[in-house]
Amino acid sequence: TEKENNGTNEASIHAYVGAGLQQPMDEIGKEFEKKYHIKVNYDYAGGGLLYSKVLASNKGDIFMPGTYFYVNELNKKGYITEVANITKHIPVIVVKKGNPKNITSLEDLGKPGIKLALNDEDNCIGRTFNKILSKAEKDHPDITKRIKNNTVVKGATVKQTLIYVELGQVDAGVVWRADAIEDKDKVNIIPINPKYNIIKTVPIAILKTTKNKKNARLFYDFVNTKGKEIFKKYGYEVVE
Amino acid sequence: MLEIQNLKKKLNNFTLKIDNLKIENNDYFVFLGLSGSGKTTLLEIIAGFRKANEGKLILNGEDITKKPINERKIAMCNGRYLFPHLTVKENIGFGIKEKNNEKLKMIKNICKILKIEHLLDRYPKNLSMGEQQRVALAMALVLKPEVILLDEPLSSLDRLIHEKLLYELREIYNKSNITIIHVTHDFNEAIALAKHIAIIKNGKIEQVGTVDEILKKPKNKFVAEFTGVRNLLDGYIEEKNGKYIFSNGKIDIYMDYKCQCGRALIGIRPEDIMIISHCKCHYRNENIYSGKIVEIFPSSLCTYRVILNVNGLNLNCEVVKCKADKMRLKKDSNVNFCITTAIPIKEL
Amino acid sequence: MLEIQNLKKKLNNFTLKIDNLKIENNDYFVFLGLSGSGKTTLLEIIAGFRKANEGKLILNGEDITKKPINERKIAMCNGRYLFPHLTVKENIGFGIKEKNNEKLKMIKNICKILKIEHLLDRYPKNLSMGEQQRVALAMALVLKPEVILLDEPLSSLDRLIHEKLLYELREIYNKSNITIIHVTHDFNEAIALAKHIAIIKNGKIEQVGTVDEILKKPKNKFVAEFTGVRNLLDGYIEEKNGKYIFSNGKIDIYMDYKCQCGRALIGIRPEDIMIISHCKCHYRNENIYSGKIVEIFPSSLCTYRVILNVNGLNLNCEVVKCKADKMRLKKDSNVNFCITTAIPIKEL
Amino acid sequence: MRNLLKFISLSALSIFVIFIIFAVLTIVGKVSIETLEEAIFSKEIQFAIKLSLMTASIATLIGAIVGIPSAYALARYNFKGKELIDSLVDLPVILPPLISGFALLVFFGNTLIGGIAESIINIIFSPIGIIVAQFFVATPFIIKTSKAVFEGIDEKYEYIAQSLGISRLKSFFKVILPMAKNGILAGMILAWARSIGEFGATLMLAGATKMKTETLPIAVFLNISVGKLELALSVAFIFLVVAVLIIFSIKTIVKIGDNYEP
Amino acid sequence: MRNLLKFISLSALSIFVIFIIFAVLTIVGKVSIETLEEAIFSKEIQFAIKLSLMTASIATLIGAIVGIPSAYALARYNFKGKELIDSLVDLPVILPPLISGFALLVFFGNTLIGGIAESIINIIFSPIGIIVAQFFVATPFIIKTSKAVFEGIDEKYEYIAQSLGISRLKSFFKVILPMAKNGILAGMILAWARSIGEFGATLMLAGATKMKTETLPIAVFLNISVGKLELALSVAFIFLVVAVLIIFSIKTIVKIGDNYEP
Ligand SMILES: Nc1ncnc2c1ncn2[C@@H]1O[C@H](COP(=O)(O)OP(=O)(O)OP(=O)(O)O)[C@@H](O)[C@H]1O
Ligand SMILES: Nc1ncnc2c1ncn2[C@@H]1O[C@H](COP(=O)(O)OP(=O)(O)OP(=O)(O)O)[C@@H](O)[C@H]1O
Ligand code: MOO
Ligand SMILES: [Mg+2]
Ligand SMILES: [Mg+2]
Repeated sequence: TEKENNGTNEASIHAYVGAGLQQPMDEIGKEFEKKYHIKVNYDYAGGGLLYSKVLASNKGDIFMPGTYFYVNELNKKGYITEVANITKHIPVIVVKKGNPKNITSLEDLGKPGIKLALNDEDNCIGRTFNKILSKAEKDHPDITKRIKNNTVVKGATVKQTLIYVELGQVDAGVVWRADAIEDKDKVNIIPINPKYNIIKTVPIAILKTTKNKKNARLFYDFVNTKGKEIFKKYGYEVVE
Repeated sequence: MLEIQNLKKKLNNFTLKIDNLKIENNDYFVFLGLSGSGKTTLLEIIAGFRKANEGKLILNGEDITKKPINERKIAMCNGRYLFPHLTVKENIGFGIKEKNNEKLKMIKNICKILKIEHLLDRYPKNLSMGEQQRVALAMALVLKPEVILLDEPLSSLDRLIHEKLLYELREIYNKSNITIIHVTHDFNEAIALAKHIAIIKNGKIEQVGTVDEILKKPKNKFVAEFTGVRNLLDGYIEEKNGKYIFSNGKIDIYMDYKCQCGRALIGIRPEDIMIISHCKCHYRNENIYSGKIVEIFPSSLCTYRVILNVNGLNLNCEVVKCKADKMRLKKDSNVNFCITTAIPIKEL
Repeated sequence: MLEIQNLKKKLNNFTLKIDNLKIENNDYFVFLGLSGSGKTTLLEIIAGFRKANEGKLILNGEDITKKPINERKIAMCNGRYLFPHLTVKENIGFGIKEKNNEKLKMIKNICKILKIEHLLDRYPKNLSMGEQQRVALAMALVLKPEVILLDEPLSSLDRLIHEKLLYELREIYNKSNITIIHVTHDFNEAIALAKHIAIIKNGKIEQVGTVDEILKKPKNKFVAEFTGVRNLLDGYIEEKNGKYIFSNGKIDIYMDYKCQCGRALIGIRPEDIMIISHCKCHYRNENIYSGKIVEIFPSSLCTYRVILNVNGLNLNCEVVKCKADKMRLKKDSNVNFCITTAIPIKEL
Repeated sequence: MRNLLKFISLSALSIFVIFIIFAVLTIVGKVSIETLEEAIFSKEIQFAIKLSLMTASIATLIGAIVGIPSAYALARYNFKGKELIDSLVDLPVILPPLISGFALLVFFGNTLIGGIAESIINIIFSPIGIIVAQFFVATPFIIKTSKAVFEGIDEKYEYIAQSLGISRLKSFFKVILPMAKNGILAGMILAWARSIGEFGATLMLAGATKMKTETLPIAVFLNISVGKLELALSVAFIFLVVAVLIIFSIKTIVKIGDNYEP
Repeated sequence: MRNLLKFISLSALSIFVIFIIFAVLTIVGKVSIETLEEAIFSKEIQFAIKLSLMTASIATLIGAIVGIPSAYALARYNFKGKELIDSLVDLPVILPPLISGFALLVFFGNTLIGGIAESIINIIFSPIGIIVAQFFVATPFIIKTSKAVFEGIDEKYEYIAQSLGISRLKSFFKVILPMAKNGILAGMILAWARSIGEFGATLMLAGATKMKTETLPIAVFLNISVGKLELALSVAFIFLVVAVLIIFSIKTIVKIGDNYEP
């Protein structure tokens, strides 16, 4: 029989997790269940959407969006009891497999004739990339403007940008490294010059709304220990 | 007894208004009126389909003005509204509360009477108009309700079935205790069936009475014309030796009944003018005239309409065909004729 | 000329089959048949609404079997299908190609004739059934097409308007060059209007001819009954001194026409039996009988149906009311009567 | 061109259908047999298929139970503010599903009335939530389609049924419902289709928990989120085939029973 | 309870409408005047409103031009595979919008026929793309609703119109279209509502570029997905008010012109 989770059921945990983290987290969940016989119900969606859900439902135990930003927001509202960083989120450039337009650096994105897919500046990756650009502005004046001119579409999610690159609708995009690695047979990854790059982290937090602190705590600790190994296996750089 | 009290219903620029009308139990009551006179509207108010603006309906002492349709024990019958998703059999069985076997028997019975046994498995869409009418009739008749409402039930039937159904209706009526309220524009239908007739015009009842009363004493010109009077004469009635004689300067007519003297309107039905070969009539010694045929044309299966001119007065006269042929009636020929009955019309 | 050649149409267990029929230009042709005989179906095939399974339609030499409806110059008229979203005025103006002023004039004209001027701004939903019929009639008439198809155009009209419209139809027909094909189950309507009549039964034409032919020489029992013959007698006809006499052992009747001798079926219309007060008839010296009244009841406005018994034979007879009243006809009384016309029926 | 109307209308239909077919073919074109097999034999996808079919069917059924009488009320009765209520019914169609889902989440999670409902049957983050979300989003289609059909049926049929001794309620079931059958069914199929394709509101209210609240469209979403585009398309394809087959068979079955239209 | 049917049907309607109102109220309750003002006076939101209204209207119009004849074809003509085509028309409703958007993207970006269309008018990543996506998703509603209404209209009306000398095509415009007006309009309003609420397909095909392809639901989505919940709800609220007002006024205007039903 299905075990329902609404916080009252001791044998399960409701965890809001960024949709991009599915593969490692699914595996972590299995291991955790095997060990503690506690079922983990992952609720996968984009970080912001999860943030809204927490506020709307007043329910849930674990919050693990793709970026720290939302944990911070929830923290301000007093929804967080504990938080720790698990992995790094590193912005990279992706191009179609084989790199037909021969893009090798951030500067190349500003070349005429290049079609770019970026994310909206309200989005975490979009915001981060804007900051990267203003750092690069010092060495490459006008790069922001040139890149903006080359941008033909803005996606709402990282995956949307990736799809545009894979389908060849655009020549390049900027996404998180972990997302790009999942699709590495379809795209080439070009690192951004560390001089300009800004690295974000993926945190895990225990929610104040949890009805079973003990179990939430168990899972939180599990992700912080065994979980990091699994993340490594999937190509993530973990925060030690 | 069904009583209609101070009924009023406004529709656009049409108003139905019936002050007081009583329909006895087991009556065969026919509302007779021109098209657009409000017959259907009245029937639908009685059935509860439409709400009147004012007035009351009382059935056997009980006020049913606000009763739900299905509790009125009044069944409406209309061939245009058979249920399209049901077969004829299912349509007829629609309101029957009895169980299977009994139900089937009732259906079979009524179908036999109405000659629609062969249609039982058809859907209404595949019936002709006349067949539809008969099915509707069966649907209501099979239920034997207290009052049955018929909205022109015979109006799209052909002559043969019309005739048969007419007698069937009479028989069913005679055998049962149903009150039938029948709406039609066909006077012959009314005469053949009705005990009482109400003549309705423009939403108002012009005259109510037995068939005889209406035929012999039409209240006004409208009723007279509607009941077949085609010749209306305006003049004076005088009494002479106990006999009442109408005169308008062109023609003098002996009346049958005691009449009011003075200015008068009288009417003659075309059927009550007989063309005679000799100058003597079998049925009457007075009221013999001679005139000229102005026009002659067929008006039905066995009749001609003849327009006669006497002293500049045109009279409509109906002649049986065989007689007309025998007498070789032709336009412009001169003939003798007799007025067998002239009726006084109350209204001037 | 409209020719129908080898037409065949199957519908469920009904088949319409017309081998060869010609309708002259400017004819007033009436299809007369019981309900369910296929009149509407035939009309709709002529109009192009339905496709026949086999056969051809030829209008003035041109094969129109496959022509689109709107190019046939055949207008169908049906009161049940007025356009609900258009006012009466717009409905009538629907097919008119002329421009505003002219159009309005045409509409006004036809409305005057059909007495529907006061309805011009109403919507069909707010019309009574009779009013709807007249509007439909107006819609087709105003267009003056080559052929006009009327599916029971007078069937839900009341007596007065029926009578008036009948003569209007005659007039419109007389004044124009239209061919009218009219479908009805009302024999009187057919007689009053038709030049030619086709009697249709069960999808097949029983007899075609002028009104006179059909009345005087019904091809078979069905046609006879349908045209009002209510007395059918089976017996033998013999010639005696140039006269043809029918006999069946109970009654001997002198025939009017030259007849085939031998076994024969003859018919008598109720209207052709006259009850006479003396034992002499004005119109005939032969065919005088005496019998007993078995039943008598009103059958229409001015007539009684009387059932007479002669030697055990029941005869239906129609008597004008005034006459019956004068003669004090009553059940079980004995009377003399005369058979004015008896017609031979071809089929045995 | 003898029959211009036929030509135009069939052309329009062809254009739209071809457009749809092409769009679907692009999906099919991206799917390889292997991934399709992988998808079909995956426990997770099988669960999602079952869950989707079940929730969509239940939601449509409840939607019909609520929606058909509502449609009847809108078609037959006059009351104040009818036009406004009629417009309100369109709201769930207008609202972006995410917002609908959010509103429902707040309703059941943070309000008194919703809280009572939630405490009786567990709606949030449960399969029941899927049904509620689909019900909310799909019912307007049943209401609107049924209403249009009810309005086309002459009231006199009901009246006559009643005058034959049948109660109002029975006349609805015995006359109006069967007469409106085809239209109502069209509405229910639309609603079912909308339910089975519903994603945003479900995501919000029920969440995207695997083997628990993962319907087919959510499976598609989850696969897209991890870049498994091909698998996502395979799932979408399976989904398509299942849905079309079911709709097609319902229509065929109904056609067979539908013998009063020759 | 004299009129049980009325009671039941009005109850059902009330329940559903109250449910909707509560759901909407939760949205309203979360919106503060300040954020509402912020939203209303934001250039971006104003642009999104205009864009949404325009694209949804155009998509509905094109949907009507294609959909009404298609519905007529489905209602009147018999041809092989009609049931299948009828089911295919439901596909855009069934498909999760993200998948529809993806399919359209591939169609216009990566296939020959689509490529030709794309080279004539720029569809991908442009406002035209929004219209195409909305058209694809919303047209089935026009087709299905109109079809149901067409089926309810007796063919004889057309025949009689034609026998009065009017061509088939004209009889469609002069008779069938006006008679089906209300039903078609209901379908078009549904389609418009669906278009204006459409999000997934638009996001895929046209992208979420501010001041270019950002419609209201995309604005809502963007705001939600970055956690700007209150702003998202404000936008949703504006969106609701605008849509309901428009639908309500259309219905009222139509009612006024609709004088043949007393
Ligand atoms: N729903 C309505 N709205 C407005 N006027 C109406 C409505 N129904 C009927 N009328 C009008 O009321 C009058 C009476 O109509 P009704 O149908 O009762 O006539 P009727 O006597 O049955 O005629 P017919 O013999 O032709 O059926 C007519 O003038 C008609 O135009
Ligand atoms: N669509 C149809 N499908 C099957 N049978 C039909 C269909 N239409 C008519 N019929 C049958 O065909 C026969 C002829 O019908 P039609 O309507 O032509 O009769 P009609 O002569 O016009 O009768 P009425 O005078 O009653 O209108 C009837 O028996 C009818 O049941
Ligand atoms: O759910 Mo993510 O990892 O923020 O794209
Ligand atoms: Mg009437
Ligand atoms: Mg007919």
